[in-house]
Amino acid sequence: MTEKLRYNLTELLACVAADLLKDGCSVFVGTGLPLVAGMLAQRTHAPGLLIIFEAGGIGPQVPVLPISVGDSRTYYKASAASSMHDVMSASQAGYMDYGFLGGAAMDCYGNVNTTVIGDWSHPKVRLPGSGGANDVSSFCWRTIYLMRQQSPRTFVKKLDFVTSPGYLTGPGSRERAGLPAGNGPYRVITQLGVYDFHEVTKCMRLLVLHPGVTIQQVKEASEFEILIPDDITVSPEPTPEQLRILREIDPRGMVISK
Amino acid sequence: MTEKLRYNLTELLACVAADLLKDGCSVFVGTGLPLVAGMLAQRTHAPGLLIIFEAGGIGPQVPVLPISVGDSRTYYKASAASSMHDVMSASQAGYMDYGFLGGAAMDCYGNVNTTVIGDWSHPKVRLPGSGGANDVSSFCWRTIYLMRQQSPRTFVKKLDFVTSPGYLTGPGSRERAGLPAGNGPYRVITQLGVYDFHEVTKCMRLLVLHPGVTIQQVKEASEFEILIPDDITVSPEPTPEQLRILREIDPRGMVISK
Amino acid sequence: MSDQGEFSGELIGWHDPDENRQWVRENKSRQRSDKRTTVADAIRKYVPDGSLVAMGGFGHIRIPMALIYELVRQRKRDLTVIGKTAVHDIDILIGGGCVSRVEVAYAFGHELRGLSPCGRRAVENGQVKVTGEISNAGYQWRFLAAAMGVPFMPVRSMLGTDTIKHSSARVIKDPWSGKPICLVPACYPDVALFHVHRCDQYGNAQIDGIMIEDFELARAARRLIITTEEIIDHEEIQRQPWRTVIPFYLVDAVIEVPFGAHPTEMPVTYYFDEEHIAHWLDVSKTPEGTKKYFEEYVFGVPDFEAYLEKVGGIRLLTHLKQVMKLQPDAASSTDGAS
Amino acid sequence: MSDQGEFSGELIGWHDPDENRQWVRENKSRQRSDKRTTVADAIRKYVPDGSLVAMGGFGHIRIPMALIYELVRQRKRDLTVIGKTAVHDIDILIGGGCVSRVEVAYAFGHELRGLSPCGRRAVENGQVKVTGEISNAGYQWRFLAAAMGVPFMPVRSMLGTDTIKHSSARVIKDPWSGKPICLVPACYPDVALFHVHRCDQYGNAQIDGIMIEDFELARAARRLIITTEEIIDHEEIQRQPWRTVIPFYLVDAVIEVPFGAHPTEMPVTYYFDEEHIAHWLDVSKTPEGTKKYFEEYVFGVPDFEAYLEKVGGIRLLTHLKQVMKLQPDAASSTDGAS
Repeated sequence: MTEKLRYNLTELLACVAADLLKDGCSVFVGTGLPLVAGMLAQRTHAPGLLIIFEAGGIGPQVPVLPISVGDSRTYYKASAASSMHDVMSASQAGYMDYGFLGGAAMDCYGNVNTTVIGDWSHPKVRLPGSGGANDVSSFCWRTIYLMRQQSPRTFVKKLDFVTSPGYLTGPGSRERAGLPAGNGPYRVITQLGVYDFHEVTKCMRLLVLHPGVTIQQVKEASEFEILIPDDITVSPEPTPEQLRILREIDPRGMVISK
Repeated sequence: MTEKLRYNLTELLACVAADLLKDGCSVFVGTGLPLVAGMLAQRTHAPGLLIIFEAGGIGPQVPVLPISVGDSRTYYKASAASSMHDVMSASQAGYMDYGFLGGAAMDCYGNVNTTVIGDWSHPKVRLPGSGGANDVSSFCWRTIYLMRQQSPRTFVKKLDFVTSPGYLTGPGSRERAGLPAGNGPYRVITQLGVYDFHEVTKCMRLLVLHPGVTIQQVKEASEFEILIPDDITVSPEPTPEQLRILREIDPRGMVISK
Repeated sequence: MSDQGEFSGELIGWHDPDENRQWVRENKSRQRSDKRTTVADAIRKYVPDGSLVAMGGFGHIRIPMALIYELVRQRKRDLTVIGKTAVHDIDILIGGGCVSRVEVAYAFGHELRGLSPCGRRAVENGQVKVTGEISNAGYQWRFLAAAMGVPFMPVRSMLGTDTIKHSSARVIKDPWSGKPICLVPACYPDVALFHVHRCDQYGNAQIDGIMIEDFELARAARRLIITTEEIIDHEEIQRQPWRTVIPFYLVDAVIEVPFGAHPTEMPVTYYFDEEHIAHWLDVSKTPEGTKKYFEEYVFGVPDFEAYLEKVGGIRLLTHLKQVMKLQPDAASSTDGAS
Repeated sequence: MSDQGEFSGELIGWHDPDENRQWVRENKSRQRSDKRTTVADAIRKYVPDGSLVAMGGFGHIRIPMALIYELVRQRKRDLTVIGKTAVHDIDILIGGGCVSRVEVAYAFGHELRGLSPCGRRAVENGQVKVTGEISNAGYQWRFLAAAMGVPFMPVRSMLGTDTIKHSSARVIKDPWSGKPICLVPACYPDVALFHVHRCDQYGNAQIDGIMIEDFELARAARRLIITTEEIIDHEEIQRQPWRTVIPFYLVDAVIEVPFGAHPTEMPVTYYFDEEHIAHWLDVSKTPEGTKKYFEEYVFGVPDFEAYLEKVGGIRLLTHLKQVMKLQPDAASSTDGAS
């Protein structure tokens, strides 16, 4: 990417993610890049975005990037500082429009593994587990995934462990399992582009390429076959205004410098 | 009763009820006579009695008799002013030693009706219903009933409606129904005396007669047969000290003048 | 009890959790917007005839009386009322002819003040139908289930009684203990009416004193109308966000109504108007007296402010504040015995 | 999933509700007594080896570190830890050799700060066994069920995933909607460790900021040890009893420990000690470094006060208070990047 000098990948991903968030909607975020994206949206096109944190922060005016999901900054000048019970209940009851998650590995239905690499009882690598991720992907209307390292090892045919539900085994399987109806993975953002899921087959589909990325790169960076439609668009590059705001949000570059 | 001039029936019942409450225990009360008894116990032999109200008042220093279960006085100088969810949860979880209830009618197993007189769908008299009574008699370890009008119409063979559980249909039936194990009606206090329930048969049994009351009166005032053991004691009369405190608790005689 | 552990009470206010999620998605705004309106407009907009209505507070405590009187004034009809220790509110609504059905945990009574003449009259002569019975804990946990977006809540009371037989609960076998357990179905009122101590223009509300069932009920109701003693700046909410018990996205309408709970008590703010409550209990003994009460205090006045003037104005209201502040002593000289 | 809708996760912390009621009746005093004691005595008395332990707070927020370090100092062994976003607490306990088992909603990670070297090492080399998986909401609702004294809580997450397959949850058919629903079993920790802003000598406690899971957890735990920034007079509790989130009868021990959450954050009071957390994450990369950390900060000091002196004393603690008070600006000049 010839723009390397003007912005880095994280900044691009933050801007792409922020553009997905509509004004007047609610978004369930953790810390890190998802929150950066939410704060960016709030300071640009979505001032009415309602940001909600798992540990109880509801509608804060987040001053600068919190380090933890329970950090005081997650309810700085907030409408409410409540509880996990309250926030999870509101999510389960249908109040949460967007959920924002990361993941170590994903399959073609948007199922995600954040628990183990290898065998569960004798893991090669033990990851933190679900945390609130399973709940977010079960409850929120539209779950957005940020995975900055798309490769055949992270976009896999079969996950070692399904921590959080995507479309499980395909159309209707969420509902058959008893999960809330009519929701699920909405977008997946990686270092290469943006994906959605086919209306009927619920399989991952390329939607947008980042500047300078080729369809070939996308295909090579996945073990499963990604649907490639004819009309692919290209992500807009971060504007100087967006970049300025990102540095305001994360002055120490905890997230965006990575 | 030759003592008529020195104390009235309500004062006697309040003192009898108060004597049942051990120090250091918790008691779930409504307003009225049960609360008067609790306050009296607290100001005499049970200063450490924990008084708890359905609407959320926990451990108040009740100044004078509240009119309502939610009255601000139910959490005046309290340890906590919480919620019905909190109080009912604590009760269901086993924290409540005594529950204090009234009732329109009772059967020999201590089941109580506070819902309807006559047929449920076409009631002769519609009463308020369970309120928290069913919960109190289900959750508290020992439920004490105050019924000031024992008669063949209030101590009946068959209730028009079982609003709150006593021993239901007899030994083991509470547990079979799924109610918490090992609790149930503890004492019944009427204008004639005090009753408990037989360890094995769970049928009502005379325990104490009020001053001047005869066993014959007790028998005549019940449609079902009350077990009469050989050793019956007599309730102690209210002491001047108790009477003084009662007037302090209920200066306007809202309850004790009745 | 049927083989499915079913009982005969009518199922009131339950929705499939997915259906309710969809309703929430389409009807509850997550936009922090100014929700100030008038009592008349809020009732007109959010309480159509036939609604399932629940009131915040408990007994004679923190009852949204300005909204209650407005329901009578607008001659709302065929309401189903959630009888969760519904005392003065439901009594006024029944007297006003607004109510056709009640699900009863506690109704038709006034606690220490005795039974409700007009409520009992209505149910005994068939004007008001009781759809089913439940306990206070059972009802409040129906709200908890709705607030959580789950279809039911397990409860260990009501079992073995006629209360459960006339309820919409079910009994299943607990898979862990193997013991029978009662499940109460979620209950989503069409609308809940609250009176709070203070909230901002968006609806972020603070309540002093006991919460009663209001944390759960505010989250269970599809629509939520809030009257408040005082509308405060959003900045005050932001200063102690942990004091917010009702976040704005639950709230549909906000109206500033000082003394909006009269004649009931507003915790730590003003005490009951015992005389007015006694007056109602007296006149409501007859249909004529009831009719006259409404002519005088509802139809005879344009709004709640005029009602407050009529019942005693500033002098009375100041007194009720003093009674509350000066309790226990001042209170004991004016309480229940009147 | 078996026909009974069972899964393979071990059932941790569940009791038959009647058995737990009996335990509460016999072991939880309803007497309002002075519960002040020392950190050492409280841990000695209420946390035997092999206990099921849960910590209040979340991640690096309001973690009862004085109690955590004391568990290490007393060389507690074979603890099962409730991994409800257990981050710094469980990391220290694993590093200190106190932990043999964890039920995991979130563990072995430090959120933005990365993965936990010593936690991962322990589970990957088999020193610590994972008994089962669950989600954060699932765990917190297990506490809600216990707090309510019911055997389970219905939940609509985890369904269809390997998380539920490795959990102790079950799936039944909701009798109303006919849809499958997850039931999570009640969880009663043997003991919960909390750090709060203020409480009285009886244990009536107030917490500022978010409550996280602590309302439910305080009521679910059989024993509850509370350290507090400050012990206040009972009269202060009585002045605003609605600020009490933990009533005294839940509490077994109270210890005043200023800065008792260091190096984690005490909401609105003092901020993270980012340098110390970074130091731990660095030295815990090796068993030797881990060992040295404990020699220096736990075994090398008599108590938590001496630890506070060692990590920086008044100067540092004052700074952390300023960082919190002066946020966002001051904070942004000292946060995560260190």
